[in-house]
Amino acid sequence: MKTYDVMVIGSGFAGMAAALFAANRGLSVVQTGATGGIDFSTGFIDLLAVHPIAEQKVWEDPFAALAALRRDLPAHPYCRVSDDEISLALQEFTNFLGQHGLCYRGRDKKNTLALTSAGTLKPTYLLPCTLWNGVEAREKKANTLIVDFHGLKGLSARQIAEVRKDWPNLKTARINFPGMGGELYPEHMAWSLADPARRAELAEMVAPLAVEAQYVGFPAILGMTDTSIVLRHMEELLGRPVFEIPTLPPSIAGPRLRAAFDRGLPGLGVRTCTQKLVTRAESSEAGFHFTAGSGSTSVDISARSAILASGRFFGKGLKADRHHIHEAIFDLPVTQPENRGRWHRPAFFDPQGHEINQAGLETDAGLRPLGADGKPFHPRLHAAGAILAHQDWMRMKCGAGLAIATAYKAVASL
Amino acid sequence: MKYAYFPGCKIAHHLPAHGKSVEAVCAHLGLELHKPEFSCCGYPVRQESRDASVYSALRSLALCARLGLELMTPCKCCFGNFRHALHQVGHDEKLKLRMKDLLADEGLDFPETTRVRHFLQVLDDNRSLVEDAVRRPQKGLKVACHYGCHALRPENITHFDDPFAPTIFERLVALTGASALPWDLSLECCGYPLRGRDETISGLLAARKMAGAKASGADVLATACTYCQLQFGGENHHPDQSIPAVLFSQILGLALGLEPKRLGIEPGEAWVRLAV
Amino acid sequence: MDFFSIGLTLACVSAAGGALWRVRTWFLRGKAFAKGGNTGPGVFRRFVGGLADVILLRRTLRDGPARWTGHMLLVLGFLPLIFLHAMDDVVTRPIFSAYEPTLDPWQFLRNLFGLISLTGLAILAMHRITRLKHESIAQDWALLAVIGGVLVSGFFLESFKIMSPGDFTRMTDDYFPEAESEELLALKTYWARENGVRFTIFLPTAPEITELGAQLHEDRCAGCHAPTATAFVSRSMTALVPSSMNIADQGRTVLWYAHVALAFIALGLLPWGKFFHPVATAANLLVRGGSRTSSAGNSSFSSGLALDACTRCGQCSLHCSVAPIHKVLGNRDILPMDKLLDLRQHLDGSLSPTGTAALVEGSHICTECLRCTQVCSAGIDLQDLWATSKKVLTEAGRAGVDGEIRKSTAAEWARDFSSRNLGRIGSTGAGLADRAESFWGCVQCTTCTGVCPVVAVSEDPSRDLDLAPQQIMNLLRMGLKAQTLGARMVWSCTTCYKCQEHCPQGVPVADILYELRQLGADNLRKKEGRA
Amino acid sequence: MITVTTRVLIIGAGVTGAGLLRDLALRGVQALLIEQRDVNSGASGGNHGLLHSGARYVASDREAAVECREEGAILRRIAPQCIDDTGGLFVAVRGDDERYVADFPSLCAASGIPCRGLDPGTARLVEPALSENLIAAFAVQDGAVDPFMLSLDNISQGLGLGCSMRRNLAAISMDVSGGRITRVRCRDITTGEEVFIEAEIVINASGAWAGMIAALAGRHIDILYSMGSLIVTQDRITTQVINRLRPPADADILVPGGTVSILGTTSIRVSSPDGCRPSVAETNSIIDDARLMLPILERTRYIRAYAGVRPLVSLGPAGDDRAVSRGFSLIDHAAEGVENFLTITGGKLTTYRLMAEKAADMACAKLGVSAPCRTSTEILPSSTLGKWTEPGRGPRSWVESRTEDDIVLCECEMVSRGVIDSIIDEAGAMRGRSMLKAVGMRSRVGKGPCQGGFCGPRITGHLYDRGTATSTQGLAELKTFTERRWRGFSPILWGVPLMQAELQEALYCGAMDLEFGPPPSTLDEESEKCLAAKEQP
Repeated sequence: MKTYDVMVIGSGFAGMAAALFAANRGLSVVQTGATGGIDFSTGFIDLLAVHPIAEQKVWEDPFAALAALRRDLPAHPYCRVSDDEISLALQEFTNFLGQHGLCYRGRDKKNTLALTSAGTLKPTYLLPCTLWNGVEAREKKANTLIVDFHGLKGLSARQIAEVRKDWPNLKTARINFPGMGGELYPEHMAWSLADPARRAELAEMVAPLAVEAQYVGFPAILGMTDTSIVLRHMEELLGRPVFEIPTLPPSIAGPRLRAAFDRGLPGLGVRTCTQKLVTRAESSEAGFHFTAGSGSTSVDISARSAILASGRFFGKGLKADRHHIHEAIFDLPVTQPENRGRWHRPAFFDPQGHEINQAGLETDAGLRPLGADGKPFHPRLHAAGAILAHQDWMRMKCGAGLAIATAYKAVASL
Repeated sequence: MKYAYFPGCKIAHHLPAHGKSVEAVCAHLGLELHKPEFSCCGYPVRQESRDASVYSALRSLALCARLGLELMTPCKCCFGNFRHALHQVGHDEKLKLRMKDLLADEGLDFPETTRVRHFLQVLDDNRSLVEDAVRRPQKGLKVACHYGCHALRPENITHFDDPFAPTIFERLVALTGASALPWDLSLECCGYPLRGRDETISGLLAARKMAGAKASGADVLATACTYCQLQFGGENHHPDQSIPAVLFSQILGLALGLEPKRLGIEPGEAWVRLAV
Repeated sequence: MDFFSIGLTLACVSAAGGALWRVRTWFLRGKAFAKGGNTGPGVFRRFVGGLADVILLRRTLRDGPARWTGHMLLVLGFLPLIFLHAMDDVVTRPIFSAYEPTLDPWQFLRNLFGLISLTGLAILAMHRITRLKHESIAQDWALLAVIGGVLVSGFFLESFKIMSPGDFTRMTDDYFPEAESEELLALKTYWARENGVRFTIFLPTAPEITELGAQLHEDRCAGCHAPTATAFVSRSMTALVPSSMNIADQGRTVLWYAHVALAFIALGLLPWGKFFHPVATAANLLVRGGSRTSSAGNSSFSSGLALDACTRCGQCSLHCSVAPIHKVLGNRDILPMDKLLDLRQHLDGSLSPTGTAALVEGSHICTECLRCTQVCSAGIDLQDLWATSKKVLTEAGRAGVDGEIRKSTAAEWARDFSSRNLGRIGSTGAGLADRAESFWGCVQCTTCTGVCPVVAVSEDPSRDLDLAPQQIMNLLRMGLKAQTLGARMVWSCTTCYKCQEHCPQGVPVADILYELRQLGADNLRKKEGRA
Repeated sequence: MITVTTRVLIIGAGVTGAGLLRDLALRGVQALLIEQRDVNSGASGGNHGLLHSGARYVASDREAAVECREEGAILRRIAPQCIDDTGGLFVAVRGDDERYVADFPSLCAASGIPCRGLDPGTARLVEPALSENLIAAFAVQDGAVDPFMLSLDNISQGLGLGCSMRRNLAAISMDVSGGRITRVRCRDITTGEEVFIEAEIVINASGAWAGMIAALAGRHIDILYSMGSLIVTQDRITTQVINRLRPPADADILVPGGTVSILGTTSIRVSSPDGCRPSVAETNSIIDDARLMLPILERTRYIRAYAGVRPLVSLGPAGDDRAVSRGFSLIDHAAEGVENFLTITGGKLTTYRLMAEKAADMACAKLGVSAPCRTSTEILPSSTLGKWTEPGRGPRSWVESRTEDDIVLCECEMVSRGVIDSIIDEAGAMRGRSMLKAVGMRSRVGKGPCQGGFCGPRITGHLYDRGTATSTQGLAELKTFTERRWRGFSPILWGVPLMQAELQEALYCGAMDLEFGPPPSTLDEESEKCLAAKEQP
């Protein structure tokens, strides 16, 4: 049986990034993971925007925020990675995505406020290029038309216009999506726009409504794997800049990311075992032996080292029974509130965030998770991403950035 | 290597070329095929009756077990249903008992260990054999691979390849010297299962895939499943909106230097000019 | 009009009328398939091929030697019997002026051919009993019985004739009226000893009387009577009748009626059911011209003929690819031999609704694997019959389970199924759709619908598909199974398993949809009275 | 300042207040029902929805047992639309008090309550979820009742007969002079608008808040607040009501409610009826206990928890709250010097009609109205107000009679846009300003596994599309709605619900940054807390 250099457990941002970085470094990589991680992504690559969360202090410069965070929260996983490593990691990651049709854009050392499906503004570091014109339009408060569709439940243009009263030149229109009726689903709409004729039909419906608009915004449905082509074509057809607004997840952003990785990683020699969860793990001096999947179709995998990027509860890296939180694969000790009564706060929107969201794995400086004895569990087991303790990616706005950066660091520490 | 060859019902009348080409390729590669008289794999009746479908599959597997051979089929639907049947009896003791009774009626033992392989897996298992046997690499032929749902998904039952990023087909196409182009819809359904049930949707599914394959710039759409080929082949698609659908066994056969006639390729098939 | 004339007339009328009617149905039934004629090239080759199939029974030979031998013996024995014996007045006598049925070689040949026929028949009967018992119906046995009856009654008739003193007396009255009583006694003595006639009177054994009897026989009888010993079967069979029993005369009469009646029955039944197969099958073999494959678009006449050509040899059913499905579902119309019978009835409009439902199911379960066509000893292009009848049934609104479901809306089915106990698929107490655990993992993300290619290509999913996959899962979670069973989404699922593969929470969406279809099929079967 | 006059003012739109409105309306007495929050906001909405056969009380309170039996029969006759006549089982498991088990049949017989013994094997055949350790089982005539539909149908008939109702209207003070309440000052808690109500009779039917309302008139009622928490499972675990055959205790009843089951309850003394919410500790103790009877409760998926505060009128030294009578109290404050003021409180959902009848009898006597009570004979018409609270109605109507172009907004419970529009249109003036919450109250929205996570934003979008929500107020409403659901959601977060909650937070905070922006609507519940009490002198 082949022994791989690295087994990457997980296929969310951290897992995908770890597989990518490891493969780029010439290592033989095998990856397991389920859907549910990256598939629910908004597509934003947050780095860090809020710290301290209790004060809800929002930073424009993520690196300044990182500095403050490293000062205030020495256990935060970001303290294990340097600014340079973060930048290199993001660059390598977005380069790869760019090669596979997903272009990213942001401002140097500055967070950008991006429009969400709720009409709120979310500070993020890098965002899909298809959204960029929207950032500009909003910043300029330009005459803009946002189009939404009958039957698409994930986005209300009118809601955005109502919430964004600070953007008075925002107009909205609801139209029928060409060739489809009833309930619409973003992925289907996106696929259908692979057909240039369909785009022309769409543009024809929008053009008369957009006479006064300088920009036209659509829900994120402009293409699946060919977004830049579709966007450019729509701009040509409409004669003005066009942008997308993310819809309520699960949106098209997740499938786009997955498609890019599904296409790109095997090309780098990564052996992927998607939808196979690790059901057994043994470690020894020499490395690891895993069983993925169960029953007659399980596969045995040997690897010298492993990166645990299995995510949190939804990613199934952590599991919770009525009393405790467990790490799903190695049963590593999980830092957690003392009892379930402390997991969540009485108010959902409590600015403190919920304690359970900071539960996770403790690691050493090389992101090696610690065992029960407080020492690294295994010399070549590293952890990356949301499974790490002392971070609340949702409240700090650091999800993808933290995942990519820690994956980078974990691979570098192999 | 010896296999019990399970052609599936559709080959004999509806797609003899598939049987011809698979048998020719196997013969050429020295893969011996035994041909006991199998029954239906149970896939077509799976819509109607679970027991009938599972029993149908197990009966053929029991025949393989008696021969002590692995089963090899060139059809993804047959493959998928065999795997499904085994999965079902593996997870339902009562069903297994019922099946054992029915098999015993025909003097057959329950096929505890019979392995089911698809033609592509068999080729992949014998890569070096194939590699050494290629005489006329199909350089210049651009292929869009169509995976076929029932082998690919659900992976935890079929265990064919990664269900999201499979590579087996592209790897094998590469062996023939042709180039496999990436395209978006390679894992999507051909729509055949809805033939005779919902012709509109069946047609739309096939047309969408064909359009995608054509847009990818490929010369041919390669299939490795009788049903998929039936759906894409023939005169189902307007030449302006489609590319020829070709059986992978025929592409491989040409690469091995076999005569088109032996592979069931009709003299009029234009794509052959692109090949060779 | 005596018994014989009436019987013969009736039999001939039945045979001729029936045959005409049968041939007429070839045209009429064929028309139900309404297709253009198709006589390909190579007429001569086809003729030769067809003739070879008919004469040499080449197709039958492929199933193994037993049936072929049986058929060959029966045909080789029975045809001469018909021509040389049954039709001696119109065939044998005009050709051979010296013909007398009691002379050799005729007497010997009759026995020989009879024996050959009977051997063939026995082989066929054994074959049916050992291999086809379950597939056989009444007319299969009837044909064997009638032919066997004709042959056996013939032998017995001859055997009783040999023993009959009445016949002897009738002959001497007619051909030796001047005989002295002593002469008559001598002749009796001779016939009793040499030819097996059983007299009840005492017969002397003195050599001079025997001598006289032999002399008289030579002068008066031998011209028309060969020794009965050459009727080697019938003569031997006299041993079956104990000499103490004095029934030869009565038995001879009874057997004459029996034999003639059975022969007339056989003749009269000739165009009916399986009795016609020697004609229809032969005709079909000629029309098929030796082909073993199927050619779509046979002429309507050949389709009609093909429907009639079945010999019910059972080969198709024994080799049928979906026989295991028949074993589980129990519907005989899944197997070709019975399906053909019901198809004929259906085309004649005489099939019951339940029978039609069974035929429809059988028709749609057929996988068109060609095997029945390849093994058919009657050379029937079954493949084409199945394909065409499936199409015809579908066009007539009988498109199987799927078609029945599509006849009513999801709402109508919801109302219909709500009032029924739908039952469950699966033997662990509950099917996937019934198990609450199946849906525990669902987090309402709608990924299953998002990846569904059927929803994707549907113009208006809520109109055309009724429910999206995740909506079906939610209905089942709430225990509303009846509301899902008629939904187009369930029936237009293309079974690509993307939903199930993409579900982040392991909900077996596609398996559940499969289960719902199985459950729908099950309930329709119940509804059609075929549980 | 608006002044409204009415013959009878009923304070509190729980099931008793709703029953009173109907009762008075049927007698031809014009009445106004006011409610500080929304229908069934108190114990009427925070209970099992159990239609008691009475068997539960045979040992402790025979009078209550008989009342339950009689009222159960009446409700089955007059309001079948609100009742799922499931039947019930009383079951004991190994370790339970066998003397109690042995006495049970004769106690039932003494109260005239039909009860049939089953052997444990048969009981497990009927209800496979029951424990293998079953030692005894008795079948009784328990049922399930939809308290929301019941209240809304009562109100609907009252409104149809000329009575009226205001939601979000809290009584904040009362003018008492000459031994009479002359007027009641009320405030619309969503708009702040004040309303004076002049009534001949004021009936305090405010349940757990009865003491506070009485205090507005300077009267004192000694009320104990007993909070009971319940948890809702995702599936209907049993077809029948399952009671633990033992002296009443925590976690001993499982009631099927349409497509789900409701497990409870606890009994915790609290100091105020406001701000009650179920806790993690209670959920744990409920499951720890009830799983002995139904082992699947350890593994099954839960939807949410909720709590209600039972008003227990103190009749002496109280030990266990359950020892305090669950029978109701009707107090004529005339004895204390306020002529036109009645309080009706305590009691059970099953006996709500009887409570209303007794209170209405007393009010009518004071008003000199001689019309007899007709509520036990008149059929309760099924209204459209309550129909969408019925589990399974949404999906059934979607399959059987949806209109073209309609779409599903709440996936879990299949509530369509058309249904939501009809609810909004019907809610009319009753709705106050928090439309999302009003929709939630009148339908299954937010009650499924996602607990509003997906349907909340979708319906919010639709409210914006309709123009019902403007500026950031829709987001504030969404946050209010979310917080309201969170109360019940947060105690059951482990296993899959925890994943669901994580997904919700990823959506709300990770993707939409909703922790920023407008705070949960200040015009709603959190601020209502003890409004009445605060205004006390």
